[in-house]
Amino acid sequence: TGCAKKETPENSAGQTVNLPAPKVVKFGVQPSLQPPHIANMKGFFTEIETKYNTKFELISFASGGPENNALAANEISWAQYGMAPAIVGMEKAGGMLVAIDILEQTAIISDKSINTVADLKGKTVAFPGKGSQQYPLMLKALEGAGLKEDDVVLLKMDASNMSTALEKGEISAYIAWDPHTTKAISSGAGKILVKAEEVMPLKEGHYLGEGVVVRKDFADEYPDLTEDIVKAIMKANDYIVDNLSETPALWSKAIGLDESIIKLSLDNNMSVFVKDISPDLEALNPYVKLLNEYGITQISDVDKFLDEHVILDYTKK
Amino acid sequence: MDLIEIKDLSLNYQTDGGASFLALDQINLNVSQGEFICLLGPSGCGKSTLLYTLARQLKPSSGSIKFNGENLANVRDFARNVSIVFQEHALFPWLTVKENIEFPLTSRSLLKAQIHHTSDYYMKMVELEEWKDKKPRQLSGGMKQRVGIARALAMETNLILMDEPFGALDAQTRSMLQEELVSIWKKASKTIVFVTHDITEAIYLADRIVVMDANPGRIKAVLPVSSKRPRDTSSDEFRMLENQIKAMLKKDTNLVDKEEKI
Amino acid sequence: MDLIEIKDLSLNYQTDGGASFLALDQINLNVSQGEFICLLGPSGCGKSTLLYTLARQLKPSSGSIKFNGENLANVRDFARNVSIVFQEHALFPWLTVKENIEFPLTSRSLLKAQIHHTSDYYMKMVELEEWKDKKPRQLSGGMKQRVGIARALAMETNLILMDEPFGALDAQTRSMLQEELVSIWKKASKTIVFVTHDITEAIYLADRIVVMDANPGRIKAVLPVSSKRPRDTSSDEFRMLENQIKAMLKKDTNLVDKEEKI
Amino acid sequence: MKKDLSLVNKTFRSIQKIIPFILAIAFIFIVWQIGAMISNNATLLPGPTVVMKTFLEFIVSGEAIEHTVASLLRIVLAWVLSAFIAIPIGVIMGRIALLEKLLHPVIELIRPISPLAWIPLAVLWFGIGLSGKVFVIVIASLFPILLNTISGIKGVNPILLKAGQSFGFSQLRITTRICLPAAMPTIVTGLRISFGSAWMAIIAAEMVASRSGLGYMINDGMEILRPDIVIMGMVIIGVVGFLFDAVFRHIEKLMGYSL
Amino acid sequence: MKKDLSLVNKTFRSIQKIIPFILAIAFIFIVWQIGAMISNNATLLPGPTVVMKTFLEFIVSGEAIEHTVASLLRIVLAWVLSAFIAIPIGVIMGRIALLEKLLHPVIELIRPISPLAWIPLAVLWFGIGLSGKVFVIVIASLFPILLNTISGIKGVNPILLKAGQSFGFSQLRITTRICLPAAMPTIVTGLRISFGSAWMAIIAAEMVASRSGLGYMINDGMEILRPDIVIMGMVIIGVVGFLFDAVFRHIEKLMGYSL
Ligand SMILES: Nc1ncnc2c1ncn2[C@@H]1O[C@H](COP(=O)(O)OP(=O)(O)OP(=O)(O)O)[C@@H](O)[C@H]1O
Ligand SMILES: Nc1ncnc2c1ncn2[C@@H]1O[C@H](COP(=O)(O)OP(=O)(O)OP(=O)(O)O)[C@@H](O)[C@H]1O
Ligand SMILES: [Mg+2]
Ligand SMILES: [Mg+2]
Repeated sequence: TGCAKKETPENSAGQTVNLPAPKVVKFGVQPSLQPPHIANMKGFFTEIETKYNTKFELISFASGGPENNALAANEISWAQYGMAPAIVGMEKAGGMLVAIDILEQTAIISDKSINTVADLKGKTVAFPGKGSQQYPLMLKALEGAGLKEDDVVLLKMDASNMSTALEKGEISAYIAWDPHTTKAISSGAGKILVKAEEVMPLKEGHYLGEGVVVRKDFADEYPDLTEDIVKAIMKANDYIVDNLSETPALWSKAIGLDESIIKLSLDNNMSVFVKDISPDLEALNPYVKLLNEYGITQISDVDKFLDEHVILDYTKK
Repeated sequence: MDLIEIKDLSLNYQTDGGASFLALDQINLNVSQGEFICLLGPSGCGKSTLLYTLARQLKPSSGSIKFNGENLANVRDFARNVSIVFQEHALFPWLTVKENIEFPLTSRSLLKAQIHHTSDYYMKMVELEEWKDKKPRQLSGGMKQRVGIARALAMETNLILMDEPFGALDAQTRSMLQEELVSIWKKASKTIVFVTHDITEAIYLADRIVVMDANPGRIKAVLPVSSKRPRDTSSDEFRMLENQIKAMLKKDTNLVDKEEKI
Repeated sequence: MDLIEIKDLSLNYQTDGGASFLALDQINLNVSQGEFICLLGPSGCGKSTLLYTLARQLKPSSGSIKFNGENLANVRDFARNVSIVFQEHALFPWLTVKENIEFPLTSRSLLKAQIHHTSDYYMKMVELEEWKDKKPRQLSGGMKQRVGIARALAMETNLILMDEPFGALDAQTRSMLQEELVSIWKKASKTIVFVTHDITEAIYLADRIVVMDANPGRIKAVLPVSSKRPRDTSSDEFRMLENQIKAMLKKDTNLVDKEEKI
Repeated sequence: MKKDLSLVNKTFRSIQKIIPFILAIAFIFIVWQIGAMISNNATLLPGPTVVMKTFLEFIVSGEAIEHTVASLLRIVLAWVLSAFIAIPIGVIMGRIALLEKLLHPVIELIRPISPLAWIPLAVLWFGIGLSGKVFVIVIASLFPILLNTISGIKGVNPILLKAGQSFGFSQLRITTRICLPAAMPTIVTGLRISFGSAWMAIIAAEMVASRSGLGYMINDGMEILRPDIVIMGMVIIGVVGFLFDAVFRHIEKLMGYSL
Repeated sequence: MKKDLSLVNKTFRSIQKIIPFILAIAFIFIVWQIGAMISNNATLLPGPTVVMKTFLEFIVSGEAIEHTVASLLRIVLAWVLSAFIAIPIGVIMGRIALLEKLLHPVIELIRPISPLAWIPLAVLWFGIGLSGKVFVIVIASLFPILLNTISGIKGVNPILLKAGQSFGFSQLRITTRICLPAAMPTIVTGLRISFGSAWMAIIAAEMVASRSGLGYMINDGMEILRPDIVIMGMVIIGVVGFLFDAVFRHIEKLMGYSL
């Protein structure tokens, strides 16, 4: 802090001097099709860096669990991950949801012999762990088909190994996110059994995929910076929606994923982006209740929970 | 015909550097049936080398060894003809005394009863029946050597080779075992080739002493010991022979001292 | 006044089981300045125990030891009064010959030059100057023992204790070192207490031989050796003493044999 | 009277043996409690009391036992398998110098690679069932047995081999009747170390895909921010690992004596 | 003439020494190629040629070196830190029997817990930066040094201690001037083993949020579906681990000789 800048950035809130900001903004991400990567590649974060005399550091995690760990330890102040880890992060790691920026990315992939979720009865199905958003979705999908958790053999495994297991016929289906879903499709070993939106249409007919969480104390201390970061993510999201054909190259460059897989994912509507990324309470509420019901969270007062942890203002401004 | 006839035997060790070391140079020696031969000499003179060549564990570089008139390399069922008593006993620590003695016999096609009979017989001879179920670690050094001797005897070979079997024992135990060995040798009427660097031991035991010389390993003299057994180590005859051999070895000792093996 | 006065000394080892073992029983012995004493006896008779009690590494259970008229426990700067030569040399493998000899002096407040001077002097005495920069592993067994002796000498103590220093050496090297030790002892005029179980060695070296007996450890006899040095091991006097001691020890040996230490 | 005393002595001494163990646990608990108080972050480092409560819950529900047994079964299986693979190969390598010279670098090249890295290949080759997990554990437990077997066989006192030769024994007989028993103490040490390595690999192995086991419990606890479960898992791993090691050390000691 | 011959001999012998290593690599490549052909799943197990191609790309881009160096720096740092912690503690424990009796169970209780399990606590205590990763590696590399130091100090030939006492040395002097140098070969062995353990823990350590290092490369390769990168990482870990071990063994040998 403490750096006075003469030239005023156009999108600034008016102040020109002494904008409070930490030296480094640590942002947890995953190597998948997340908007913060695009914000980074397109220089939206650089603008903020200049304005606040700070630095962005995108820190990569394999999954939401360790990301929440780091958030709880105050090692990162921002995190982008699946909705279930986001809610766990809100409950336990002092996080606050500021945006829902991916509506889809999860699907149940099955081998060719499975035609409906009901066919999974007695079959082995892989999921990435209880901390993932995929776990409750899987349970919900089963429920919708009249199955209970015990009716299938649920196996926790690393998402990167799921398509191998499917190809080898060791599991009949799995639930995961992109690119692990697209991989089985591109290799021909699997097909989309159901997409998340069919299981839980929560917002505009879509599922709630991923969200952005900021530590509450960060938002309290740096309200302007928080607002600008949310805006940068909104900008990235707009860019993605408007220039869908350009983005694969950008993501590929950012995370190393093969461009063709990204294209396939977008073409299949595996990842769905919309312009409205506000954390919609109405959409979120049933989801939070579901997590509590499944024992993933131990929130005592579900109705109040979201009010305390979601700030609508930033995206609505 | 002598039991062993060694003729012009030489042995070259190939060392790592590609060089070679002449450990035995033109050895000539005959050993007759039932004889007790001691190989005596300073460290490094090739006593063990000669012994293990007789045991067929080393190959001569040149020269010949005949065993019972036959070429040593061609002797069939060698283990039934030659047995060895090693320095530091070489007992198998996981076997009992009895099992150790029977161990060499297990590869022969013998009945269990025969094997037990043989081992019992020789355990009695070396007075170890009481200890037969003990493990080597439960025995004293002298007792271990007696097990080693019993094991060699139980192989019922004509020739027994011994490489400093009493080297690691204290003086008292040592002289006791020397006494015993002579009496066993008489009882069992074996041929023994015995390596030692102890002059007194050699004079006490041997029919003939083969005095060796180092660098290269050669036979310096073969001295018959004619006095009757049991020999009195304080007799004049004994003394004289002792001093004679000492004088013989003195020069070598000085040599060794100057070179200071490193 | 004698240098050492041992009176009614007893020593009990506490064993694990809570039992105790009487290793020294009522030892009485005086050693005068400049004397060469040999402690002789079968294994387990307490020779080392007595020696290490003198070295203050073991505490007497009862009785007293006076050193220069003073109670042993009260002697100040003990390491300047008593030094030890250990069996199997006890050299520090990472130090050179010179460094090994100087090592005990490093904790004294001496100048480097003084230390070098002292070590040079004693290295010369044991004829090791040429080897001073070698590590122990580069030396033969006899040379290692000479380093051990030089180290004890360099501590310039009045009393030197030696625990079977030549036990691990071969006969030739051993007799050579015995000769040297006698000449060094004369030159440096030290008091030496020397442990051995070799009768010949004791007779060759000692002014007086303390013959010990096992179970419990007792002094059986103290025999003066009056013949002039260098002693002739084949002289009649030598023989007689040898036979006398042998007879003395014979009973013990049989005892040990019957009990067969396990 | 004397007997009574020795019994008292014996009891006293076995109590004495357990004391350091109990003190160790007390020590760890105290350090942990202090650590928890300093960190002051119950979401990440709950104190011993919280973990004890979770532990009781897991004991009552049977999960604690279930996960421990599941892990142990996998480990024992993998460990036995490692022994069956490594001992014969080790014996052969120890006996045939040329083979050892050729294969030793292969072992040394593969050994530094953590079991974690093998997970994708484990899934590819052995699937996600028991065999996949066992493969990951075998990767960890194979080498200690193999290396100890080789060094045990190579370290057999040469005089015993000479003796065997002088008995007219065949190479096979020398190998099985002399080398193997003589190398046994070293092999047993290898087996002990190997069990420790296997035990350490359980978390990695149960990343392969599982529904039970201590590794699964820990992984899962991490994901849903239940550090009490994670730490409980760590404590169980520590204690069970300690106990097994103690048993093996005892066996090792007995072996050593008998030789 | 003689000198020439010895030079030829020397070159010949050092070539001879490398031959098994080269054969080992060839052997691994062949097995790998066969494995790839049998698996017949290029997306999961690419053959050596594919990986070599990736490797060349990574060499050209500098990433291969960058990741290797990043990992090595972390490991060396953690390893040095472990040595600085473990050697003094080990020396004290080796000299004071009571302390060893009390602390040994603590060590044995903590030792079986895999570095993986410590990751959440590492993040809590040391963050996701260098220190967090270093902590995880230290967990893996501390114990071999500690245990070897203790056993080295306890194993010092008692006659050397007696000698030191007879020189009138203080306990401190005996510890530093006699015990420490005498235990050095065992400690060096501990350091070697410890480096190996540290190296094996790199994948776990770099699971704690990182942007560089071989462990990161492997973890990331799994996530972004690049098995060629994963296997390249494994190969680099194997080869670098092998080379370091060889260097340490050499040092160990020199140490052994000098004693
Ligand atoms: N395998 C070998 N390679 C090269 N040289 C050897 C080998 N074995 C022995 N020698 C050398 O051959 C010589 C004779 O050795 P040998 O063991 O026969 O002596 P020795 O008379 O038995 O001595 P000691 O009394 O010490 O046992 C020695 O100089 C020794 O260094
Ligand atoms: N620390 C000990 N605890 C119990 N008993 C001991 C201890 N040290 C020695 N002994 C016993 O004390 C007796 C005398 O031992 P010591 O070592 O003095 O004998 P020694 O005459 O030096 O024998 P050697 O010639 O074998 O060295 C022996 O019976 C021995 O078993
Ligand atoms: Mg020999
Ligand atoms: Mg003694």
